[in-house]
Amino acid sequence: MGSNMAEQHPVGFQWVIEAKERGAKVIHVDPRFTRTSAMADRHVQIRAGSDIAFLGGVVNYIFERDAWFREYVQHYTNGPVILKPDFQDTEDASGFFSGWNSEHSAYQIDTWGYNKSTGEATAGKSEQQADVSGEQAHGAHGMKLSAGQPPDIDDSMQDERCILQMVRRHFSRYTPEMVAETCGCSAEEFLEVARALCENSGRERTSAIVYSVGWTQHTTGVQNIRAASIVQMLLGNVGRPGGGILALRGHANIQGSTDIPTLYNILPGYIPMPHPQSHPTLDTFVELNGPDTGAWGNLRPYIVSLLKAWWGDAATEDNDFCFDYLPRINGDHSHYAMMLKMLDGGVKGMLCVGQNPTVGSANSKLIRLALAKLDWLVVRDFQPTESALFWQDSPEHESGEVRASDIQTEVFFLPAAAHTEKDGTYTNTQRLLQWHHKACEPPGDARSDLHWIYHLGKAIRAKLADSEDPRDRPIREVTWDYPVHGPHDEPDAEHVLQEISGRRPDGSFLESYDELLPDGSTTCGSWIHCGIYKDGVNQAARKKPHSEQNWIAHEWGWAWPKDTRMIYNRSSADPEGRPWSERKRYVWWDGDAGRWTGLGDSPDFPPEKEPGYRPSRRAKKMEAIAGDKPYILHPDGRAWLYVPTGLVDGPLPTHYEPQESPFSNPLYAQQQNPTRQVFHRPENPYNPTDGEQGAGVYPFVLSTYRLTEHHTSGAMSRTVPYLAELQPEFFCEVSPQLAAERGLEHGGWATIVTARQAVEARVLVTDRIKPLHVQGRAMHLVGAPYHWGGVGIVTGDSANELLPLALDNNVHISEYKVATCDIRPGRRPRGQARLALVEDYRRRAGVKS
Amino acid sequence: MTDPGPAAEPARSYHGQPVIKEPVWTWEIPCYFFTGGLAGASAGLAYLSERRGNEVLARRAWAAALVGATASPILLISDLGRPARFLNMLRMFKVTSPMSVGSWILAAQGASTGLVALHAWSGRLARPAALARPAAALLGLPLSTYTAALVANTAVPVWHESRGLLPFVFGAGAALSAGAAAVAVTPPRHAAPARRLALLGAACELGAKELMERRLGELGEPYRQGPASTLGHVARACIAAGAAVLATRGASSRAAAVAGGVLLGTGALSARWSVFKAGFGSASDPRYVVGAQRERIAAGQTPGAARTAPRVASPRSELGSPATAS
Amino acid sequence: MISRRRVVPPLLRQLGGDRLGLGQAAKSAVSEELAPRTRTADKVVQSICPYCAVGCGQKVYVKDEKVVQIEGDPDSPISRGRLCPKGAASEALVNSPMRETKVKYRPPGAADWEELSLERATDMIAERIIRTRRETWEEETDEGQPLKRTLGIHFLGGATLDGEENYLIKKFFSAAGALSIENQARI
Amino acid sequence: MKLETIAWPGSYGDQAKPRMGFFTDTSVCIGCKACEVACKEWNQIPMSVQGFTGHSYDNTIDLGANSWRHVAFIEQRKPVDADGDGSLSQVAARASLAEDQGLATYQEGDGIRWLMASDVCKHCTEAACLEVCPTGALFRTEYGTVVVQEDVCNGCGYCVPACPFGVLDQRQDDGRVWKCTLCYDRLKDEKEPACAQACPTNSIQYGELGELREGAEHRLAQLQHAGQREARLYLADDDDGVGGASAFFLLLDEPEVYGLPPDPVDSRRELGSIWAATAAAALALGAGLVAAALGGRR
Repeated sequence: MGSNMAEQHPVGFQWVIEAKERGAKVIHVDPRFTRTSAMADRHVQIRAGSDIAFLGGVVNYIFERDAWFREYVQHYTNGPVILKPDFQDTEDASGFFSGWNSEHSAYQIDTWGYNKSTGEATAGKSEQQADVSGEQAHGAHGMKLSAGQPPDIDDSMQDERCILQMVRRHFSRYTPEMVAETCGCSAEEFLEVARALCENSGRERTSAIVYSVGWTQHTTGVQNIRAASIVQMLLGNVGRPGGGILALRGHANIQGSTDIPTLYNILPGYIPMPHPQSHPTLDTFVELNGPDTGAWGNLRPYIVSLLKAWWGDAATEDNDFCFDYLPRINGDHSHYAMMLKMLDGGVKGMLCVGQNPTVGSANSKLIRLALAKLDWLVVRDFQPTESALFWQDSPEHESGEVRASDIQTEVFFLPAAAHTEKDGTYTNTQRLLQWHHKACEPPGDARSDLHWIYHLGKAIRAKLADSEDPRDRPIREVTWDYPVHGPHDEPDAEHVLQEISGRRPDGSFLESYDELLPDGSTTCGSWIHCGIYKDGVNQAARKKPHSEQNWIAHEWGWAWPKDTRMIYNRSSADPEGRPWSERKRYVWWDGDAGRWTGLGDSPDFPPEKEPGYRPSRRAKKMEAIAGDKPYILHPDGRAWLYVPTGLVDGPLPTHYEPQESPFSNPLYAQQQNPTRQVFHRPENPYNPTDGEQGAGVYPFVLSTYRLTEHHTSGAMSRTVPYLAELQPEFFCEVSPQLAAERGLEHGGWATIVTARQAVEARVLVTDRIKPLHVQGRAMHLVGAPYHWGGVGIVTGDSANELLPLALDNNVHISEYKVATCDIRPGRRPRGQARLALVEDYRRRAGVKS
Repeated sequence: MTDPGPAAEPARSYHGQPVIKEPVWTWEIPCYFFTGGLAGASAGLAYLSERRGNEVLARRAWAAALVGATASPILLISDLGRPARFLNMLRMFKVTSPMSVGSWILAAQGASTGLVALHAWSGRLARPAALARPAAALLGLPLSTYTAALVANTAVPVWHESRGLLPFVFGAGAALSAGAAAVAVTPPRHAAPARRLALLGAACELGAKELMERRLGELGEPYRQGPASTLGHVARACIAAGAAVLATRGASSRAAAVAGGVLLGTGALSARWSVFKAGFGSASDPRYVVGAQRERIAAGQTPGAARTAPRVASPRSELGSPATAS
Repeated sequence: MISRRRVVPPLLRQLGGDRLGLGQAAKSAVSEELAPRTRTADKVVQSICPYCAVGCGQKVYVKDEKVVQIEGDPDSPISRGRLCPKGAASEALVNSPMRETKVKYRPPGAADWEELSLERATDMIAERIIRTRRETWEEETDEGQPLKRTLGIHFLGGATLDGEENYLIKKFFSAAGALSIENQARI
Repeated sequence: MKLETIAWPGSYGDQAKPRMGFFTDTSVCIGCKACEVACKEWNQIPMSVQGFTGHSYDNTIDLGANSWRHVAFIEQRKPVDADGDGSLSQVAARASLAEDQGLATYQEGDGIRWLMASDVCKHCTEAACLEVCPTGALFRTEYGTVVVQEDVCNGCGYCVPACPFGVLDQRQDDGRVWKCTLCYDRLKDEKEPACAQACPTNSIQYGELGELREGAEHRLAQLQHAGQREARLYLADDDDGVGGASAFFLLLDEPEVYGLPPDPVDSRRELGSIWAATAAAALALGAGLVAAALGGRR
């Protein structure tokens, strides 16, 4: 669901085909009939943005049929935990959970916690008032549980207030009929899927759910995935071979860019960035973000080792290891928030490194207007992208709204090196780090980003070498001496990897993060990557042919943490440590050897902790994790059916309509996710949604997506001859019914209009796009791949011009997958007339601009 | 380019796309069909007239043969994608390739005709020339008809399916061309054989081509539409008119002879063009290609190239599955 | 053997066992000596596909310091030597005709690019980062709590940067107090 | 099963290699076009942007001088719950979604199915292109494949209309004809052809023709067994019009739906009669000439 695997991950899809050849059933639940659907046993078409309703229906079905995996749920999830008496579910509060604060339009989550527990909401609560997101509320980090035990548990799971019952009630109205009404599929189709999932789960069998940005790019993105995890936990499909929830990520190192983040709110290894009010000192930071129990109980060694890696000798016990050198976050400083700040003149400089926001980000015009407010812009890419050329060519130039001479932004274009021109690691979608070797030198001025940042850093440090200003000390004292080689003084990537992996006091390489010390004697750039250079060997560069090892291929690359290929794999064995079934064995307890063993993967569990181990009342950190609690990153070692802290929009997934929807929420009075981020300003107008005046002006659902033949903004495909020719023009996909209704001609042109922009596309009329009957009306989908722009061998209008900014407040990702639009035959007007058309629509819809 | 779209599923073709490729040959080729025939038949006419002592006609027919034999290779070479490589035509001798065989014939016949001409002007090389005369005449015969084999031996339905008659059409065309050329340049009183040849050729050309088009039935449609049809009409009109003129006044009036000759020549050329163009129409429309083959299958003459019945009783997936196959 | 076959013209070769001239007799000198450029390459290195996150193995063939071929790495347990169209086009990506290899600079209000040396560009960017940092520095909140940051600089990184590159970027900009370091994962 | 061709292995004696070929199993083709790109990459074929065609996701249109692999996309509306040739997944889904065996029906969905198939030169056992080539530019290699030799071809264009599959075409501005070589150069190093190596789902299988055919029979049986009644092998038999081919296919509909001829025939099979007619016509012409020359008085 929410994934088009055959098109976006074709080579990964070989394993789906192989599984299918071995008898696996492949079901594709998606708003479109794609190349993935074509290969599936079954395609169920649902309305874009209705995934939670569908999955909630599955949860309800699981309870109805009593199909849940009792033993797994009881021991491995927080199903038995009793909740606070004052927690209120959306069922009781018409679409809101308890703690809604309409003034901040945010939740105060202190009622969401485990009964009789304290402190778990501390981080969450304070963050809410600071209006920062769940990621900054630090997930489980803040939770305090003595001895890792939820204080109030009912193992019979009969108690009204226990989580399992709470979940059951929450989804009780998600009946097959409700699913049909909400999603637009038939109840039978839904039931086939639900039945298939249940029948293929249990001790002997497992089912996997695959998703991609089809789930994340919604105002309910995180909760889409939460809904799937509830299904998988109830069915016991996590941490077991053939199970899991597979996030298929779209870029070579996008997983790595999150693990070792270029993200504002976390440090390497998902350590949160400090906040001004709550984290004045390292101690308070650790106190508030480090639970006493579980793997996060060692937060102090993790961050101290990081600070030592960054500021070396300057970081000492006395100065909190330079903890106060870290910049503080106290709000949403993510991409879109910054673009809006930029629009208001608050951001002076921007660096786009291998990123092309005027095509790849939503509301392209807003992005361009913001860029025009910059003093300076640096773009590093293979060629000047649309973003690098925003001052020279754009729809606003065409319409005469702007002239190059009006734009005072200074622009630097720096040519970048290709993957074949540098050493380094990519982390693939399954946390596997793979080293790629340099094949040759980059051409001309092209350099690796490693070269760029290292030498830029050196230049800045040189300029500040004798600055007295205390604010420059972090720069002056940061460890910044890496060996260089080659004609261009290329820094040694392997040396950087060594710093990430970490060293012992004697300078030797660490084996794993268990060795990290709180006293500053160890260094480690990213605790989850600790050991990637163990034994002085670049583990990521291991390339033992798969033909020479078993299917786990443990000697190819390296996966964090501790080279674990399947995370939480302790749950592939039952509480006593025996495989759930011979067929599905993976990791199990070897009583004679007194250790966890298995098919060859590293156990994601203390290797010698026997299943029967129970923590003492005073146990802390990993000691507090019982021998039958596989989810060691959580303070209670349990998977969370219900999330007491860490999310801003509720502990349980709830169906809300997209920001722009032709339909009203059939389940709750509350139409949209109340915590979603919307920005009401002239540059970001929203189409009226169902029930509002003028909603009918934009009657159709618009969804943007990618094609096999291209890559995101096209900067890596529209410039490649053999790819450009495969999908040479921007086209939209519509059903024959919509084509007839709007007079669209197959192969002709159409103009798609929203309150933001009007773009033109060639028309592909196809049966693969099917109108759905929702709430007694026909729902028409306009599909629009977004790869095109003004630069390249092939060019065209960009679909993202059409989208507004409407974000999931947990992660600040925008709703690319659903908006409303109108579509009309023929090419779009040029110049001023294009503006006039958009304006005319706005007027008719009563959109202020 | 657009198609009805999946809504109206195209009648058993792939988005209406052709199954086979149109020839890449350009104007030179139909012209060569004409000049080749002219060269071939003229040599025969010349040689026989010579033997009959009609020097006046013979000299002019040899000249026509020379013109044809000179023009032909020039036309062929200019049609090549890589003209500089024309000699590769003689790199091998392949009986499976009418073009290879034809190249050798053209080379030999051209050389013979050249020799004849050389001797006629310079008087040198008498003995070889004496051998060259009958050689040129003899080789002229296949030279006039092999071009039909060339086009018949393709996947183009309208050509391949008329393989039995096409050589006769081309042969007749050659006679017509040679006769016409000779008539046009020869004083009527010496031109009787040429007139007879022209009229005979005209009759056969008209008859054979008509028969061929009828026999093709539905596959003959390309002859009845587009450029092929127009050219066909032109050809028929010119040939009929030319023949009439020649038959009535050709023997008495030089002017009439010239007019008749030109008309017939034009007709012969148009007829070649019409055949040429029909091939394009036939190749570009999948109906003709698939249609003919489907009829064969329907008539049970062949099972076709596809088979739904496996040759093994029970599947062994370790052999068949793409997952396990490597 | 080869040399002999080359001097014997195809016409004669037909007489020896290939009368119709459809096989061995027709073989040309070039066909005889044809060799795949994977054989003639100077070196081959193992790499990883730069497009999606499946992480397919690639073999990169280099001749005269230029990539001449990129194909799937059969040793990879992830991809077993297979590639999608984008992965298969990687050679055309690194050798793309559109690839720009010179630094370019556009002054405020200018109508076109200017050339600039890499060193100069690095120096100018360093200056601007320092200047903007000073201009937009936030030392503390109104309540006097530490901020130690600038929001005047926004970094947006693609997700095809290496882990090591991301690490140094995060490390340096954090040291510089440049807070808003973001990437494709947010998009 | 007979794999011999006129020139292979005969003309190669002990230099002959096993006859190599492609089995393209379209039932697992995901239409990713990796084959098209890998082929163009390896063979350095010029780019050919032909614009948006509206032929589903196919903008390559057909095989030609600049596309030696072509992925066809066919969208078909299938009557829901139709019997026999109806939408198999619909029928089967209701029946056996609960069964352990996954449905073996491919490329079908709600009342529609999306067929994808990668086409390529067939390297026929009786190859018209090769036979009509006057220069010997086209030849049968020691692997039994059919290759155009770029150092010999002079662009006479005869092979273009001769091919019953419309595979060969002349490259503008180059003048020569080009087509799939089954990666003749890679074969010399026992490397898989570029397209087959790239193919993510192994829809394009490369190997010794004999083994490929055996596997294909089992695959066909497997699909037929699973109720995929429209599955058929194409060009897998010695007795078809081209004597079978080195590149053969498993299709899920009639060949013409994929743009393939249902009964391709090597025109050489009629060459005898063609030559006969040609000779007869030549004689007739001779007779005509004689008649004209002798007829009447002088």
